[in-house]
Amino acid sequence: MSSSKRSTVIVEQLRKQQMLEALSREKRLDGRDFESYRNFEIEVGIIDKASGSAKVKLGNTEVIAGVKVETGEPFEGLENKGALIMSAEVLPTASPHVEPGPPDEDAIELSRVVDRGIRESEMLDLDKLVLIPGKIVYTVFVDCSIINSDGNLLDATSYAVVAALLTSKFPIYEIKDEQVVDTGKTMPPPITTMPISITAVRIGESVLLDPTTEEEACMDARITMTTQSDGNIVAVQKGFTGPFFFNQIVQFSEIARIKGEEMRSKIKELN
Amino acid sequence: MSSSKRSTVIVEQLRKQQMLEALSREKRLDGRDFESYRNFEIEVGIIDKASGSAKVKLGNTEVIAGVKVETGEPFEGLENKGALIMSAEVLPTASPHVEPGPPDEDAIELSRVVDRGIRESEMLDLDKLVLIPGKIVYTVFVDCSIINSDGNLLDATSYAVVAALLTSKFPIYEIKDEQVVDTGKTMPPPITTMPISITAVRIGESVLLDPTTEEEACMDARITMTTQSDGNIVAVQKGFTGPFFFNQIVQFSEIARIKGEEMRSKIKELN
Amino acid sequence: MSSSKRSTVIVEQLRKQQMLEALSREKRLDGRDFESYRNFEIEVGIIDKASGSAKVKLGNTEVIAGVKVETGEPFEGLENKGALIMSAEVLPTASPHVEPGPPDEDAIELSRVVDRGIRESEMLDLDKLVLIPGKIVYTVFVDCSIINSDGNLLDATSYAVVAALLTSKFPIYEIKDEQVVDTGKTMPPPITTMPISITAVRIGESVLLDPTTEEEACMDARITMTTQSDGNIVAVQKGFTGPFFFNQIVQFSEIARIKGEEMRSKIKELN
Amino acid sequence: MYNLKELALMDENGKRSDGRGMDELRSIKITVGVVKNADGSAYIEFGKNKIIVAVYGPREVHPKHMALPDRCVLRCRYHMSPFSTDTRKNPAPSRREVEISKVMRESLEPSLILSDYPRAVIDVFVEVLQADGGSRCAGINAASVALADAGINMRDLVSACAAGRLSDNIVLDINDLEDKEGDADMPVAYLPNLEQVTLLQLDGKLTTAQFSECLEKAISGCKSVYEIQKEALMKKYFGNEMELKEEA
Amino acid sequence: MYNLKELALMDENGKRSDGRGMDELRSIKITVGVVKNADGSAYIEFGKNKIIVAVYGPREVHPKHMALPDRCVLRCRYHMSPFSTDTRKNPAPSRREVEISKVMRESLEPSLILSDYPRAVIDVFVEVLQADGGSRCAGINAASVALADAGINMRDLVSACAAGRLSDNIVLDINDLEDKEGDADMPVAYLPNLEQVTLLQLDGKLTTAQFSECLEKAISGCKSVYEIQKEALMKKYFGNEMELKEEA
Amino acid sequence: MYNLKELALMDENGKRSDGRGMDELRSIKITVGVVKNADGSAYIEFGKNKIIVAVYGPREVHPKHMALPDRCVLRCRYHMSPFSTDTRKNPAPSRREVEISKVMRESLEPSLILSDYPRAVIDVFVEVLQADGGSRCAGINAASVALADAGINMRDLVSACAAGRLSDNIVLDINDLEDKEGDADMPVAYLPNLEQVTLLQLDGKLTTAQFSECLEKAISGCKSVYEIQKEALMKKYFGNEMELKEEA
Repeated sequence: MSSSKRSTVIVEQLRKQQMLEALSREKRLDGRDFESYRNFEIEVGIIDKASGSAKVKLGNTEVIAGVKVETGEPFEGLENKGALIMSAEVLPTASPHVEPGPPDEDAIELSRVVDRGIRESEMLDLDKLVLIPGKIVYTVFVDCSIINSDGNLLDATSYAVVAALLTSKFPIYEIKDEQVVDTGKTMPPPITTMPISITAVRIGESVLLDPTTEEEACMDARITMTTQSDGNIVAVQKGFTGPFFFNQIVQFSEIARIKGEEMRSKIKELN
Repeated sequence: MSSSKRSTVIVEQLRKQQMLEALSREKRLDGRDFESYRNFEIEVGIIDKASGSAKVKLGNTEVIAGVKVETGEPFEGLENKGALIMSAEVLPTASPHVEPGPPDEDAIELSRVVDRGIRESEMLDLDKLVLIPGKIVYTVFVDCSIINSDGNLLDATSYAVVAALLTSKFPIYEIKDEQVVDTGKTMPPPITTMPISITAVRIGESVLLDPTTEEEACMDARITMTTQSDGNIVAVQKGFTGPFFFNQIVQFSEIARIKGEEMRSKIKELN
Repeated sequence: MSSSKRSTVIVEQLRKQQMLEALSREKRLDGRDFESYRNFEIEVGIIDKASGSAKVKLGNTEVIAGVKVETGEPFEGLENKGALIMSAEVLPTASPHVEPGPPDEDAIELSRVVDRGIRESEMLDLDKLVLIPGKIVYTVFVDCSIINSDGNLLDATSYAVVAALLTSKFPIYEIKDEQVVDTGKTMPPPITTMPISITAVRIGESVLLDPTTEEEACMDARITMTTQSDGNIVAVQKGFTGPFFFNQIVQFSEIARIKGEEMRSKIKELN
Repeated sequence: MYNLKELALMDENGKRSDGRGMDELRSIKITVGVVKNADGSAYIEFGKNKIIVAVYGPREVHPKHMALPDRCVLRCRYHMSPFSTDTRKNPAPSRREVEISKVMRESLEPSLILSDYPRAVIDVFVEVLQADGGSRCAGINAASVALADAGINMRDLVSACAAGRLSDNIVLDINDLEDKEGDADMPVAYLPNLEQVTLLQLDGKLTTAQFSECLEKAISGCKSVYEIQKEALMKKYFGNEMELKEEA
Repeated sequence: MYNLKELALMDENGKRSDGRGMDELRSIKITVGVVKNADGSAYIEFGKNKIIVAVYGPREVHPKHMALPDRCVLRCRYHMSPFSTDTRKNPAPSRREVEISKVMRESLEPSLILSDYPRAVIDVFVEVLQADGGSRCAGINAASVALADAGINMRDLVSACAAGRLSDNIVLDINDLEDKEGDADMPVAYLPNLEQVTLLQLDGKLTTAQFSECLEKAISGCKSVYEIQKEALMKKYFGNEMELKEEA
Repeated sequence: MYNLKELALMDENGKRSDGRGMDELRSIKITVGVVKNADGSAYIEFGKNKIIVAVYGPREVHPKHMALPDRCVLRCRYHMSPFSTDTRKNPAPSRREVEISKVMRESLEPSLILSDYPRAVIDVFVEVLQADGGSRCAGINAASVALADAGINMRDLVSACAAGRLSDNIVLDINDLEDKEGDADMPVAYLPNLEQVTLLQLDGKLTTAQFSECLEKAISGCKSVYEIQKEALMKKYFGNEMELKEEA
């Protein structure tokens, strides 16, 4: 086993060298320039049984998000807000390297970073999702399934969640005799803004947006920044084991704002 | 390890060949004919702390079922029915091959198939086990422990469950001031019918009832059919990796009905 | 691996032989006599967010206990008593041999034996920790973290728990309109006695108090006895795989009472 | 949830609640090769079921001691997405999912020539994006096509379809409502060329006569499904040629 | 559940709630060789305790790195059936079961010559079908007999019995009610020939004098249990001879 | 719990709720070498945070197949004691703890020369005894010192500190209350000599201008923390010499 691992190390080094050479000529292996996203498709309303749903294809990465709305108790310390619960599973369909089982640290980070963008931007006005203050609130589940994985799961998942929420129809619940009643009617969810994440990786000195799996395999570090409709930054996450210089981060914050606005328009159009 | 596994393969093939030769002479290794069950004993009321209990010995297979009756909330979607919860554990006592731990897929299939026979036959009239409709119902736990395993766990477990339920004394609960009160009195459970499962395996062209472990090790496919007192079929489960022909299944359905009636009488007698 | 394991066996045998020789000269490797405890420090109130806390150093063994007081439902069968819940985790910081994860059987035994001393002595008068009989009671969590492990975790943990409880300030809860209200005031906990555990190991014919890790590695058997302030024995646990003679146990019970009184005074002083 | 009395599972003209006749399948759509990274894959819409299946393998087994010297190990995972059901499903595998994974695997295995891949493993991952009645049959249909797409050596395709009973009628392809309110549901999987049954389950009540009628009907349904499976595979592998012929 | 005030744990004549005297054991019945597949087994009824023990081994250890080069690994699992207790027990192992498994293993180990089986493992599976006070002692008694039945080399049998305190009386063999309402419960396991204590636990309050009285009483109980264990083994292994002698 | 209206997160004089100025760190105390058995360790008090870190390694990896041929594996576990928070924390690791363990590991890794220890593992165990705002930064600071104490080859120390926004003010080192009631919290870890950012997260709202101001301020905080880390290490390793010098 040891010899096969050592040869893997050599292969990895060769691959990275090749990647660095290509990047030094300002070229990505798939021909994109550094600040381009891959082809991008969104389909909404694909799961009739969900209150909202969306499938996003970002290159070969494919993610489905589904929104379910129920009622329940509020979270401790957030007694007068609806409850938002987000999860993500990288399905074993997504690549030969995924084992079925409970989410690993990558999947947990993924769902928590996407969650942070939604929550900190207050995209969903949770104050409006209370039935009996302190006792019964709307519980909004947003679950994401990564079907195929070819890099940048974070942005793909984030866009799927945003699109699914934007196009949701929430059931209208009422309280009768202290009991929850589903009126059978629906309402649009209380949306206030549209958070959009932009992710880049650093490979050597180059910073590339929307990395593929191949690029992620060579990355030194990753950074994700989420902006809301007014351009304000609402969430940031540096990932992976390499560092960034201060200037790289500040430059990226400008790019994330501009590119975020671009993606925001595209997603609005697609809906 | 590889060589020992390969030799295991050869041993398995020899064993199967031997079995096929015996069966071609219409003989089973323990001398039974194809449609005979092994010796069969039932003892009921063996666990005083349970509302009902039974120990079944089917050849060397030995199973205990215990019934516990408590109160609780009804299941979602079944608000006006008592709750029936069945589990089976193949104890590590049962064979050298059982690891202690949560039930594996075989044990889960076992309990679900037995459950299906009870549930679909409506043996227990769950409509009569409601205390406050939609809120508080009788919860009937039926737990099975396989003590020794020598094939056909499914029928042995199924008979143990039927015998334990038939001979149960359910506590009588009442509602006083919206609280559950145990009256200390008991009642017979609301029994409507007596579901009996019959299991066969196919080895080559032969279809044998009530297989031993030795026979199961050679089987191509398994089938279990449960009939209720009026002869109607209420549950079927094909198991293992081999197929059946249409005719084999239809012939077996006739056998299962007749043999089921025979076993039903025996169990009635034993009680 | 097999050869390295065999050499480990030889090393172990040599170490034990060395230990036995030393003990035959009535000497412990760290110079103590058989009935001496190591140096002993207690610091209380180290966790402001806890209702009570203590750090105990017993030689190089270091344990922190924290007390949290909340409200909740009483335990089944103990409807008119406050709920006491104890846990212990041997942190992976504690030694190179601890794996992070749920408590193993040693940690479970540890917390259960410490719990038994507190519970059986009725140190905490749980009858006084009831808010609405049968419905709402004080829930007292006592959680212990073993930071560094150098033998006799049991006594160190037990002393930490006793010191943390003794110096706790419990929040005063009141019931208003059937709701629990935290008055913001605190009270001393209802303490009735002070259980002190004394632990010995037998190595060959020698019985040593307060063993180090080195001594535990050579032990044949372990015994722990907990006495309360009036000298009565409230809990005993023999541990490990070797036996004791009747006389050894009876002699130890006398030592545990006397030594327990000594340690009790020390802990009282330290507080 | 439903009031049985107000429901007509079948009207006086033999039309079922969703407008189908007694022997009519729900609409079925199969697409092959939908998961880029997988060795084989398929997507099926079967009534309101929406299921994606990916096949990985034959590949090395981990841990190695699970490998078999004389044949390939087949593994199958049937899993429901949290948003696939009416009330949100907990993503942890339920006992039901464990059982269905097992019977699906057993229903697929007879179709595969596993002795061609000793010491290897084939993984079949079945993800139910939306669940309707008959999701296990729909999943088997997609899985068999995905296995073919992965180029695994096969004896036959596996085609699956349920039949069941609504009062006195034996009907084909039970939907969700009929599963809950009807009288029997019998999912069947079948090797259409070898004429063998590889999945057979039954919930509900049937006389022995109804039982064989029901089984027969389910098998006829499997045969219809088989045509759709073949078409889907043809479309992927000979799609261009077919279009050329049509043009010619 | 119980109202202490109305209970007489012991009446004026020294009779206990179940009619026993202070030094009286509950009725004990041991049957050897009850689990066909096991290498050794025993069934014990000890008061209302009903416990089955199966022993597998000495056998190969899996995973192999757990094997010890100089002796056999002993493993023990104490487990309660869901129907064994007054309210249904969750089948997942509780912390109590983990602790009891550990002390049972430690109480059995001194009786076994584990160095005779290097690199192997012996598994002792203790299943409590019905639980009464003293189930760990009852389990140890059956386990030791099952180990003998499995032909494991032993230094001695292990015999176990509890003693305890009801007000001012030290009594033998605490039952369920006495465990819950009494003042102390001390389970003890003992090697009757080697005269060594291999299990000792105490819940409750005792003076040091009561402690040694209680320990002494428990040991005397162990000795009585030992006779019953021997008899059960004799019955299995020399049953026919014994009957022949009786006939002769 | 808190009534925002009644709280003055910052008063008219620019003083924060705990009396600090906008650019002021909470009090920080680091002690090196506090866990006897560990290869390296440190204890930090950072505001009300009380955190202990132990480092074990470089040592052999188990299971062996996790070893890397060209470098050392770094593992990190961030864990909160049950008594560390306002309401008792369940001891099982939460999703939050899993994420923080990951970003802590990633923030420490660039400081270590892992290629010096091929096939080995280094374990960093971070135990939060009491949690205040900024526990991940405090944990990183202690962990880096503990790694140095363990003698691991390093490129630089890692120093961590958060900055954040309270209304219009960008302030240094957010405490618990400010985290909950403030407008943004940005934890940062920094290699002070290599001038590289190894941890960067943000919860809350910032304009891009505020973002770079906030990052700059956090980095300045990291530099102040760095001095305290160096001092703590000096004190352990040259403590006597320093004292001698002071005496001299």
